[in-house]
Amino acid sequence: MSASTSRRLPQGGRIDRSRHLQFQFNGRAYTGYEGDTLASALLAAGQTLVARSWKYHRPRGLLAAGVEEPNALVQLFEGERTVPNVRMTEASLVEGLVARSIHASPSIDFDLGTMNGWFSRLIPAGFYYKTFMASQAAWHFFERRIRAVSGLGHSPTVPDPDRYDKRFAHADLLVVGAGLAGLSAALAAGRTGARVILCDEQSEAGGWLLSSDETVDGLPAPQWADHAVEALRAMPEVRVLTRTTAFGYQDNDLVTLVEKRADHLPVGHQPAYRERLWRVRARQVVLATGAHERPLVFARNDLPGVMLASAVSTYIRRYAVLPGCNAVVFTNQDAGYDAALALKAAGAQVIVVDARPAPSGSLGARANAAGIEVLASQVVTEAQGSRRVSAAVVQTLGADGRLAGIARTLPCDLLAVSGGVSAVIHLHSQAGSKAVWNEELATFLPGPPAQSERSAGACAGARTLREAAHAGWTAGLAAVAAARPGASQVGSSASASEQNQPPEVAPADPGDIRPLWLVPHPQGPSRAPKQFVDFQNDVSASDLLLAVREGFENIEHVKRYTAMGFGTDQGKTGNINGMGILAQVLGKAIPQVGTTTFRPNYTPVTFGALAGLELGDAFEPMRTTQIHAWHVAQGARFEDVGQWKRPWYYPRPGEDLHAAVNREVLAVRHGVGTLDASTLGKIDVQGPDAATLLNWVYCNDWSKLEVGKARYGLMLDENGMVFDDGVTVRLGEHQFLMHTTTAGAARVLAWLERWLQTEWPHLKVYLTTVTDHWATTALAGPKSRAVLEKLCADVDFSDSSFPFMSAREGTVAGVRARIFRISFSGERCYEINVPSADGLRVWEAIHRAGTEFGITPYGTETMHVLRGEKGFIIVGQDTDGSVTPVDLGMGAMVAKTKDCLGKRSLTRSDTARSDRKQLVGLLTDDPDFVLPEGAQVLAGEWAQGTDPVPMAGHVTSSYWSPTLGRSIAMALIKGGLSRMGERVHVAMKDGHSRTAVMASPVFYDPKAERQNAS
Amino acid sequence: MLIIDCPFCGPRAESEFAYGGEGGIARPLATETLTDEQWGDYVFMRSNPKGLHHEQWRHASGCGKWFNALRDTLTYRFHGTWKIGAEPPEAFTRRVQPAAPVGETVVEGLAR
Amino acid sequence: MPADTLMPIAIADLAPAPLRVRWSRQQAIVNFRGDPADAALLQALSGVVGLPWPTRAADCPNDGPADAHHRVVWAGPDDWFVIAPAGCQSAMAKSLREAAGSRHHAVTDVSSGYVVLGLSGPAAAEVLAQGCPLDLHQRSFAVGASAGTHFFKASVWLWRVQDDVFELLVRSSFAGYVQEMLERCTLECGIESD
Amino acid sequence: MKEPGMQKFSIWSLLRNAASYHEGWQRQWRSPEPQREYDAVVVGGGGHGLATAYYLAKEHGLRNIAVVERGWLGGGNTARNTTIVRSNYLWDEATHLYEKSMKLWEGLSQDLNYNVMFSQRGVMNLGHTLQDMREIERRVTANRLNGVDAEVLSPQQIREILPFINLNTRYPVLGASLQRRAGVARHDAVAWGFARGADALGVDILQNCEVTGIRREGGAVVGLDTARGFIKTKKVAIVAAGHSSVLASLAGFRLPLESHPLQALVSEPMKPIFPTVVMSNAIHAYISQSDKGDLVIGAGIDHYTGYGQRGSFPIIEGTLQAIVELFPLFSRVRMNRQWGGIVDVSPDACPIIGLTPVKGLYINCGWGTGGFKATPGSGWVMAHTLAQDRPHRLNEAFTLDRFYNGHLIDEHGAAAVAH
Repeated sequence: MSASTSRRLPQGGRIDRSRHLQFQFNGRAYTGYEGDTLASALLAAGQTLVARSWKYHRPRGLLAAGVEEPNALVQLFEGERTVPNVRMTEASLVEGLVARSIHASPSIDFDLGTMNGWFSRLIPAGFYYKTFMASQAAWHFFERRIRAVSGLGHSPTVPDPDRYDKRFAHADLLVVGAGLAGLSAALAAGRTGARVILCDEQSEAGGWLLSSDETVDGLPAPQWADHAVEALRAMPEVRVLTRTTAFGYQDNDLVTLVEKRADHLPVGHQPAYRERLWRVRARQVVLATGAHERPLVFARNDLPGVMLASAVSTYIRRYAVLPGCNAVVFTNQDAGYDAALALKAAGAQVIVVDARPAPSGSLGARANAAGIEVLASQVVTEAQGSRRVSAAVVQTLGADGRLAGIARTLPCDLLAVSGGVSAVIHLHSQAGSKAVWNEELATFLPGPPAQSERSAGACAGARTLREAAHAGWTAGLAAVAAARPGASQVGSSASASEQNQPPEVAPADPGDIRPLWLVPHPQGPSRAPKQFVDFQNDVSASDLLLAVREGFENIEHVKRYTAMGFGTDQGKTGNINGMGILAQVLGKAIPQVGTTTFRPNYTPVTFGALAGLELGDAFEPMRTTQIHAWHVAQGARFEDVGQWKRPWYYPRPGEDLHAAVNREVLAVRHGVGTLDASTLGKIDVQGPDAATLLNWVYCNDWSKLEVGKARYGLMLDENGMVFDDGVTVRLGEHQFLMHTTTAGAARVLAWLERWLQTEWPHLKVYLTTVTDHWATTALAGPKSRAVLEKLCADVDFSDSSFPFMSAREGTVAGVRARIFRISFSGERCYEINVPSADGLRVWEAIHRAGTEFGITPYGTETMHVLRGEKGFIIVGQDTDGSVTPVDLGMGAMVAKTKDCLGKRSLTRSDTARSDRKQLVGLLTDDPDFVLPEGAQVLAGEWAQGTDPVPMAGHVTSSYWSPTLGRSIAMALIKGGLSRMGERVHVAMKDGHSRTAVMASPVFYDPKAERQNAS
Repeated sequence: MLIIDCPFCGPRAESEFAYGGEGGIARPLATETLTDEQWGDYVFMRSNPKGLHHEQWRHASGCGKWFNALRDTLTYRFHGTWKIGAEPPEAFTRRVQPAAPVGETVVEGLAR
Repeated sequence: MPADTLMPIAIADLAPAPLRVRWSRQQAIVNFRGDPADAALLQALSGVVGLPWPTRAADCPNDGPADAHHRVVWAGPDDWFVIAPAGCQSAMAKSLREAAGSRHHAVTDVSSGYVVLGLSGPAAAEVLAQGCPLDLHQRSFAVGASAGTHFFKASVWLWRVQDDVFELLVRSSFAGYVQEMLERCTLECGIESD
Repeated sequence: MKEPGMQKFSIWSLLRNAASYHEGWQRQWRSPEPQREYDAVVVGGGGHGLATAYYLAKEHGLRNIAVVERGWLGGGNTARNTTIVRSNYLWDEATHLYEKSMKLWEGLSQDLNYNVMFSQRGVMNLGHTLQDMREIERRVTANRLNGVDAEVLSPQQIREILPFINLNTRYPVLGASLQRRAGVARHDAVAWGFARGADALGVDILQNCEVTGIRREGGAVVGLDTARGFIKTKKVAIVAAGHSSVLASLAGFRLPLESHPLQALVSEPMKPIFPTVVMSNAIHAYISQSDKGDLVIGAGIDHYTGYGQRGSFPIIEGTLQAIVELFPLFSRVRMNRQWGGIVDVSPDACPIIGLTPVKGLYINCGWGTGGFKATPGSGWVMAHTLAQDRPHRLNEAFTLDRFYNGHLIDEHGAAAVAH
């Protein structure tokens, strides 16, 4: 379209004019060039109005050219790849790019949400705290309406098709920022052979050099930057990362970077990972993060066409776009004159309004020489225009800070503003360092470093390229010396041709600055047209004044009350101005109103990049046994137990959970079944003091356990509460094999190691985890012996030779195995342990051998029912961290003759009470009704209308018992152990209750005869 | 992410370690003779200082060893790590001493 | 603008060949626990394996990258893994027990508890760096270096056999997870299984 | 002492003041100089401390009281949490306490004449394992019997509320509990509302007034050394969240607490998409969307102790893994800001509210990660405890003594599933 070239300068810039890129903005087609940002391309097309503001829907244009941009947010791309709230200044132009401005309803030119005058006056900072509160219902009514107009862009509505990777990286030196200071630091360090990572958030290295008309080493600044990057890339130990933002400085010098790798490339040419998170651990860090220019705060300073002076220079010189033909530059420092020079050189009309009595530095002198008109000691009090600035109202500002003389109006289509610079000290601050206010430069500068970081260049107060070059070079060398003390050359030596001194830049005088936080307005700050401080959150000077009036005096209070600095730009352009205004109003110095602590992130970071590749099945390790594939082939459904996948039940066609479980239970009770018990934690305990250790960590006694015998143990924490259980087998005089619960294995090992290493280092015991080494098949049921006898010839399976709770070694299906006669089902059971490499083979052999007995694999659900019928507990289900062995009716297990962990807690006055919740069995009066697990047992009868209804405990386990043909349950009930036979009411969620009788939890085979049945 | 100097393996990333709470708490002997107060002090009461803290860590994804550390809980900076039973670093004596337990009895434990 | 800034650095740029992966599931792996201060013990152990017996984390004596060779992995100050050719675990355990004699020690066959994972090719270090916080640069982690660490959420022992050959000792039940992560993080350089 | 009374907030006062360009608003609270002596001093100017002072003045008639705050009021955990308010706790003692708080929340904006934006949009607690579901069933039934609204949701019902949730996560979502009366509130407004209310009742709020010593005579409190001088008083309430142990050590006793960093983060603001609050304890994800549009996300606590108001990066990574796993549509959304608070965690994850070994010294601490929701209730029972020198029925179970006699209230609930 014709307008698209209207503001593009005929030559110059770092755009590739041979590569046209088509894109869409708000449904209209535009063309830009390779090398453009969305911002520069739209500006080139003459699109000055690019956004609407958040609260008042005021027309907004581009204020900046970089990450500090507060206004120009777009919804970038569409569909599954859409990204909300992208700053146009950060979006590299790519073929086919589609963007929409947010807050523009129905269109950016005609926005129904626009609020002016009186209505916007109704909603000052914090207005919502003062109204909408007649009742909760009223608030909920208004809240829905507030939410309807809140927020910026739209979330994607479908899952992200892209992937994100992460990596750790290590370096002697990380340099953040590839402007002149950063490049100098990297060059100085890189030539010593040091390992250097240099990162920069922009699409190419160079920083301000790309916007500058100065020369470095005799080359135009942008060209020098290209050479520097080339030299760095040629160094084998140097890595240059562009489009890579250092967004967080964490503890111990961990700096987190995010590299944007894909969005600037056309679909189909993108790498496999859209973004990459770098977790860089460098010995030393050089922060060369530069500075952001601040706008000036005057009435209607948010009109499109009001733009930072530095951004004007950037658009002209880097992107070859002239943002205005008739410009006013409003500045309080010499740096603003750079824009005037750029404008003039590009052929624009320009006039400078300088709040100072006179320009004082080299740039001012150059402007004078170029014949640029300067209005000294004057300020712009107000911008005029409707959707774009059309004039600036200018008036004299006296030395006393008051307006004087007559206001005059300067027509213009561009108002460049330069209010001083804010050093980018975000990472320095995140590192824990305290910034120091510098009165002369009117900015916070880095204070003493809290970590191994040093700042160089504009972020450390350098105001000329020459200063930055020297500071970077010095910092690079010093950092290498600190990273590698004593080594002048770390690795390969630098070639003689490489530069061995800082880049050469002509000296310049930066001049002075007249701090100007709020430009006075004849109507006073409350009544003047809005003087914006925070553009994105529509916070004006009058809002800050209101906050102070209402008693909010600390900067943190003011920020929170007004929302200043809480936008996606995090107040990069507004916060210091806000602090200045606040200090001025309170009559304090800026550091007295509070310093701002910067928190990560420097700029927003994609969730996906932080999440990385560990999603879905890899969200956490999915641990499986060596028999897993067999379970899958059998159609097992799985249950998550800790990180393990365990077979839950094995449904046959047409079976639901209950049908399958009933079948599996009866198979074990009457025939034989197999459970993959490989997941149980197994710890090999070896050494002469092994029994002593067990005596400490279990509440029962282990001294007298014979070799070859097994015993059940309960483990307590020091609070006396049961935290794990399992059977431990004495394999030898000095060797035990401890079983833990599946989910508790790692915790138990850490617990044992802790006591062993820190409290009882004198005990001669070694612990080795063997969980993964052994595959365990629990072969349970009266026919288990018959099956096993077919497979194992070298063990005498007679009950006298191999009784319950004992262990043997033998050869099962040709594999050396440890066989334990222990049972969690109550039936005769052999747990066959073989090295897990042989696990599947042995499991399959068992199944072949068991075919004639109808051998049935069973899962955890059946295991639960079987043990429930026997009244065996499951730690974590029948206990909840508040249950003692006494509460479980296992008080007799606690050995009286020894101390053990947790034992003393059992006799504390409250723990020793007899009316604690205790484990009992429950038999419902209706035998067909299975109580819900978790149901509450009432203290009395259900009395409707009582609130609260007193409770006595809850159902911990509840099953249909196919063996007994009725329901069974276990419950923790107050004083339960002494209330056997009593009837209790169990509350249902439908408001009714069911009755049940307290009984022994051993519902089946109370004399324990089944373990020998065959 | 912290860097922790395992006395056996050298400086490593925090993600390899497990934190074990306050260090130097000896388990009392003859626990049956303790009052509930003395026992409760041992089990639950912690100095939880803002400043130098004697604590225990385990190099869980590593050598598996527990060790002592002296760490500033405000700056998170480590002022030394040492093996169980070894001499603590010099800064150890500068740390804020834990306040006395409520009961005045000091419980005797195994010396380490 | 320089053309090379257009394309991001892919692992493929740094390491143009695919990652080669080999799982060795049949190795003999024996855990030995004993007193590191007992010089005579260490000497006897060294005699058993025919390699120096390591006493610090940084060392992992080995005799080359092939399956049929020995490794002694330092897993803690009193904790080692001896990795030997498949099938010799019983003999190895027996020899280690004999070397320890009557001293307090523990020998445990864990051959089925772990698998050895070999990663080779110029991409190996770059791929490991995605999930392992160690500095694997040759200056920090030279050939023969070893460490207990983690690869994503799996605890592993890791050692460097050659410049671009690493081996990891992975718990058997985590092998599927580790393989899954390797596949996820080699989309740009490719992966080949031996 | 200031006479009671404050400027009434309403739509009418807003209109009236708009006419005068908002130049007529009064201070919401004064900035007084400390007096020599107070009848009671609350140490800690966060939500709980200010609520304590407010209810002391309002319900118990004390007027000569001060709140001393080392920084700026509401600047601690009040300003750093994810603002979830619910009362669906497991144990009776906790439920009753949090439900008292919930009832106060439901009338708080009106009571304080300050819109704390308590938005009852429901809180969902996801269950990922069979054991999670047993616990949900247990908690929901107990809640109902305790008069607290609660229901169990099936995966299908969850999807009706959150059509974009991924139920088939690594640990699949098997169901949830939902408390519809639960929700979120505007955290700063809670502190400011209580401050304004307390100030209007005559309470002196002394900011930048760090306590450096607690003076005792004969086992009883006689006053506080502060950054703004000595303040004489016979009643002191320590309501200082993460710093409780530090203050207790000034008074010569220890607490069963560890202070840990707790982190939170927000995304960039987006148009409303997330209608409720979702918590998943199993994978550590806590998420809601504020009225401004940002996703407010809570992370798990760091395992080590820390007073640095910052936590470790892996926790943030883990949190966003959990969020993206549950809500894959948010993968391209960007995290804007992250911060940390200091939570004081007690062994049973329940607070300690009551008397201390020092006469006249009261403690309110140990709220762990759950303090914000308790703000009004905590202040209410604390005021009662301070005024009456004995706990209210609602907080009598939350004594320090329980760590000696063993009467813990274990809100940690079940440890890991084990079988």
